[in-house]
Amino acid sequence: MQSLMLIISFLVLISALMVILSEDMVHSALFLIFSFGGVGALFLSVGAQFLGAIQILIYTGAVGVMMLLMIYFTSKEGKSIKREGKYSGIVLVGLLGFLILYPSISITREVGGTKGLTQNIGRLLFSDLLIPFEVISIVLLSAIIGATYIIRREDH
Amino acid sequence: MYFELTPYLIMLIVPLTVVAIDLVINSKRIPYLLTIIGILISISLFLDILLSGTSFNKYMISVNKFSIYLSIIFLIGGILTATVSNEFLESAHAEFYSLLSFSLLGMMLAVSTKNLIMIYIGMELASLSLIPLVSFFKKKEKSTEAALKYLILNGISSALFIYGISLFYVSTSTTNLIQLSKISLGPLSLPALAFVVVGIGFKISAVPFHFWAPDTFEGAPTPITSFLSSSSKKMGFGVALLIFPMALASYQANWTTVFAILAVGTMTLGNIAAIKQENIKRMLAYSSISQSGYILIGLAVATKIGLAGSLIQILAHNLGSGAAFILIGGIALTINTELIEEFKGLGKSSPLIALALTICLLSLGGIPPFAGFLSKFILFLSAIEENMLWLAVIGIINSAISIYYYANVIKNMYFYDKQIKSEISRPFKIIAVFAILSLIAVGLGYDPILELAIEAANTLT
Amino acid sequence: MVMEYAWLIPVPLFIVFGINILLNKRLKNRTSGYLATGAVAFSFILSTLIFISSLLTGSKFHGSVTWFQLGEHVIKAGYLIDPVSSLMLLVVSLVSFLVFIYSLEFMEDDRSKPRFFGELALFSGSMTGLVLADNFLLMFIFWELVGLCSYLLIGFWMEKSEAASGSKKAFLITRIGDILMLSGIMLMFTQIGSFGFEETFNSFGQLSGDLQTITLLLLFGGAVGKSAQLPLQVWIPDAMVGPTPVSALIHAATMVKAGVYLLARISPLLSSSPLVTSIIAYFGILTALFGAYSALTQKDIKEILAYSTISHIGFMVFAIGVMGYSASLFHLFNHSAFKALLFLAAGVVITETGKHDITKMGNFWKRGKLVPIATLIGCLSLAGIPPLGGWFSKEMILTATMQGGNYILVSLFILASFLSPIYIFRWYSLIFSTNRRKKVGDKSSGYLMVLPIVALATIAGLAGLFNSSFNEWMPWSLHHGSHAILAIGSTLVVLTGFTLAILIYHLKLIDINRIKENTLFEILHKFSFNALYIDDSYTKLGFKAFSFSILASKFDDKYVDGVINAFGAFGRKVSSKSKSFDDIGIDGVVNGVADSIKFSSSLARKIQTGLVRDYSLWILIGTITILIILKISGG
Amino acid sequence: MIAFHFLITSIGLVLIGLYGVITLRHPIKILMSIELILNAANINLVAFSTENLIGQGFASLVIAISAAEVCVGLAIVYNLYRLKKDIDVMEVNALKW
Repeated sequence: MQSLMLIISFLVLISALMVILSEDMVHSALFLIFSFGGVGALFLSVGAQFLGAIQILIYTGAVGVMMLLMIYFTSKEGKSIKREGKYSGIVLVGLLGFLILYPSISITREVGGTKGLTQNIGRLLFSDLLIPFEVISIVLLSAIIGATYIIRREDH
Repeated sequence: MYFELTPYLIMLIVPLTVVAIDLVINSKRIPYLLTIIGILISISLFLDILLSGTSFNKYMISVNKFSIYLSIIFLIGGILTATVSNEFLESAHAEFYSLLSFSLLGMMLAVSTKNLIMIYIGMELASLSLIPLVSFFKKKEKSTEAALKYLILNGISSALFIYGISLFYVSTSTTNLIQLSKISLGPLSLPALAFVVVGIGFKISAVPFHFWAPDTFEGAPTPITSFLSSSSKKMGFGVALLIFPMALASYQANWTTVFAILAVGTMTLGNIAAIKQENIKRMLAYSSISQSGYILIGLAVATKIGLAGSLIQILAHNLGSGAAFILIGGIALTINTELIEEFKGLGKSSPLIALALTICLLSLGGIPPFAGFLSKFILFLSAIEENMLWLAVIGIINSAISIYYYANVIKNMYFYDKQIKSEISRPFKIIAVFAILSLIAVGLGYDPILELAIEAANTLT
Repeated sequence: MVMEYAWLIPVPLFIVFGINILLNKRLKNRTSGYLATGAVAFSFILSTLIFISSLLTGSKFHGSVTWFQLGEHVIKAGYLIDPVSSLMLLVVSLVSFLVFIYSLEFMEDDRSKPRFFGELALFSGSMTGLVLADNFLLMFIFWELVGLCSYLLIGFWMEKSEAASGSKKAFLITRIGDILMLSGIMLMFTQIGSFGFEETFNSFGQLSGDLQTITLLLLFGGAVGKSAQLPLQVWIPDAMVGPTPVSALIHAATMVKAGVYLLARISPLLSSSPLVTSIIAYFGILTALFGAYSALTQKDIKEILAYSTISHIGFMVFAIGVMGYSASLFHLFNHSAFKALLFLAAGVVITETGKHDITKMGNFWKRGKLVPIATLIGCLSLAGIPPLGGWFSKEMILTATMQGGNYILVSLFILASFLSPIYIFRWYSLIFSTNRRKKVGDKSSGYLMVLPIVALATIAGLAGLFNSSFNEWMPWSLHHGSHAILAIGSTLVVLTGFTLAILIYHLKLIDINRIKENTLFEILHKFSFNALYIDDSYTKLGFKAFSFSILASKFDDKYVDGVINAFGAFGRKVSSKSKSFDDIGIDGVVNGVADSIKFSSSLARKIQTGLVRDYSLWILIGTITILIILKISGG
Repeated sequence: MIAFHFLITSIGLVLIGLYGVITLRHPIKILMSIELILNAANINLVAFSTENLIGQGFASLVIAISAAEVCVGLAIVYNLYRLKKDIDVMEVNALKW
């Protein structure tokens, strides 16, 4: 189990890297979906079943497909945009990585334990997280209003 | 029992009604009036809660003097924007006003809580509603570019912010600010702090996270620029005031240094960059950045007086900058340009607007007897009291530099005898009168406001 | 008690300001002037009543209300009437009243009359507010407001480019003083916990000696900026581009005295610090000498008076420094009368001849006798010829100096008072002397312009009579007459100067051109004409100290792009539009500072490349920096 | 199961996301990078919710919000494409200085 998880983590990171590195937009999107799926698997491995499910549903299903769709809408054939400042980026990101990784080595907490079953999460969402959960619906509504306004063609 | 939640409910019901009515009647006036009435009711409900002295603390919502003070400030920014928006819009009024109300609701929620989850969701609601508003003139490239910059940079910084929160959760298993203050954060505390500072630094446009501000402020529709400066930015400060003094008190030595350095950089860079601007909107955007620097002084000092000073400066900047953007929007509508050069002769052709703009600018420049002077004075005092004389001195020098470019606008308005045609419509005049009265009232130390600010600051520690 | 209503004095003036600015278009030009004059007349009458009641009863009044609360500190606001403030109130409202009347005619043809009178009313209101204030914070608020009005009014005729630069210079340089003063006030508040004068005076002694000195020096810095003392005097000569009534009211009679008033107000604090008072005394006397010396050779009719103002305020500051507070205030009163008079007379001359250069004037005596005679009284008073007011106040200052017993100061003072008659009678002779046969214009001034001049001449002529009752009324007593020989000596020195000036400029018995051929005199002349080159050296210093500006003008593009490349864009060429540095036309220190700020401004602008990628790079850099700062700071 | 490798995964995702944000030029790919950072936060929130479920609940909300963000973001990008027919962020710099 442990080694399986390590392999999944590794795959998640590799495919995340490929999102950045691959020249083809569609490949990027597919790697992104793959990476999302891997994260979902990681969720399942710590017993967060509900989260694992919606991770796959929303990310791979909704977000990934939306990205792909938009790529088809906006891309021109044969045109690929190169990256900028590759090496300075690596230096800076590496520096930040060092600064975060160094203190995190000493973290020795256990993970997993509580079962993220759907009913447990549901109970939580309707008690402690009630208002944030309701507000999420407003966030979605406002995003829909905003996005449809911008996408909409004005015919007059 | 849930009376304290009514102002929030109003700001939820109003946009929903606006959207629902729009499905039936396509009207210009209904969304406009409904929104303004809704905001006014919401403000009066808040005042009512304030007078009755009750507070609410349940379901991650916490309504107290601090949250009411800031919520009213957001609502004032919202009403400034809403009052004049119809002058700028051609279509899609319902979308505009409902997004505005949603954004206001998000801001109010972000400061009316003691939980990081609610803070994050409130901030996201506010900014996700603001992005379409920034690109509301969707046929204009500038507007879309402004929105793209805001979208990407807001996305990055809020992602880093939530990552910081997740690191807090890794260390403490809680997102509640009060519990957070009792638990040691462990080795991951500093990266977590840094990410949270970045997330907030973006919202308050602190240097070097300020780059979006001038571009977005210039490209956005002017009422939204005003809203970004007067309310959205203040939400960032509200969140900072909520998180740092209370939850992270044990790391005060660390973050006060960071805020002091940010304050110096923000004040200075904003001021210096403003000097050479020719577009008044862009100049005010830089000035708005430098004003954020002054607010940061209060956080760097982190005493009661300092935090109260920050809160008063938030109010002063909300009124001064918000009204100034609205007024230049009104002027730009009639003379069709935003160049400072073209403001010549305005003092003669529309004296009320010119006077109000002058007072706004003088207040921003910290000239007595206007609001900006009092707030800066309190901030500098608090810095001196905490033996941070250097910070106060830099602040004073900066406010002296800022006079230079504000005076340039005033000079252009008053000292030239040029005939320009400017017929400025009534909503702008209302804003002008409101700005003059409120800036003088706050500047002369109208006691209830100051008292509220100080009590609000007291709830923070 | 009339004193209780003192707070009413500024109110009508503020109302008139509001009316004039808001109803700009709808108001008739004439009406705006009458409104303002009416308001100032009310203030004048009230001030006079207060002055009389203070003079007769010698009583004080202090009214105050709670202003706001700041934590545990309760900030109060109120007004304080005592001999000092009632005297100052009278001076301000009297000169304002006369200048307003004068302006009714002087500004007759100006199209922006409502704006002029509105701003003038705001000035008078703020100035009376400054005088009435009972605490430092309130005083500072009005202090800034009068500075703002001064800025607005210097630049009133914006068509002239000098007006723009002059007003900017005045504003920026006086702000240096304001910053010092504000720092002083804040420092004091953090130690004492109150802004009120009385509370401060009571508990100032508890502060440590160094802190006392620093605070007092900071406050003195404020006075230096406002009252145009060395080394911040450079703005006054340039401020003369404003309308003449403005020069008379703001830059001679009232606002520039605010510094002296502040020093007189804090006299209880000054008395305890001999170091600070001696610094003040030396600054004052050096300014007096500098002003008088520079006034000797100027050509502009108003600039001579401006340097003279610098010099005489120097005398007042000097008098404060030697603890002759009542002498200082008496000189303040006299100076307000005669200098306003001279400026108004200069205004008459300028409107009638249309010229500013006095070397091209003459024979003005021919045009009606009233103005020349009135001006003569003013000049005699300024020169310190007995028995006019100026002589009495100079004698009082001398007495105070003698009590200090510092003979360096005494001799410097006598030297400075030797120069006064020379420059002022050069001024007078070149304009009025019948020996200079120059053509005089045929425009003539109406009674509204002549009357205030005559009124001021009367005051200047009679002021000397009240010198002993004035001395008794003031809270500080000054013993007279212990140094009779010196008094007579100094008077003789002044008379010598007077005679010399008459011989050279009126009777032309001594040929000034022959003296000028002497090399030494030539150098002296040059230095005087250029006001010791202080202004120019500021320019050079400014440029050197901020070598940025040189880089800016030469290597703008190269340098900025270099920095950008190094910092932000990591080797990518930024396509930048080069912007040439616009010549802003301010000289002196302002130029240096402004240029370097503008250069950094263009630097700051160019970091703003407009590219999202660069911005996100900055976010990353910022994150790393903050993380490092967090690690370094704290434990 | 030890926590370390979850933390490493999440930090790795953040760094990769940040690297993408500062080097990529296509706005949709930048949005993808931002999603990676959000996922990193979610890994932390879910994996370390040992004592309570708040972390998991919060993560579910974050997922919804990120979907909303993508929705708005793609709308803006599409509008940009409609106006300019070119969506290289290096070409979008009309607003500067």
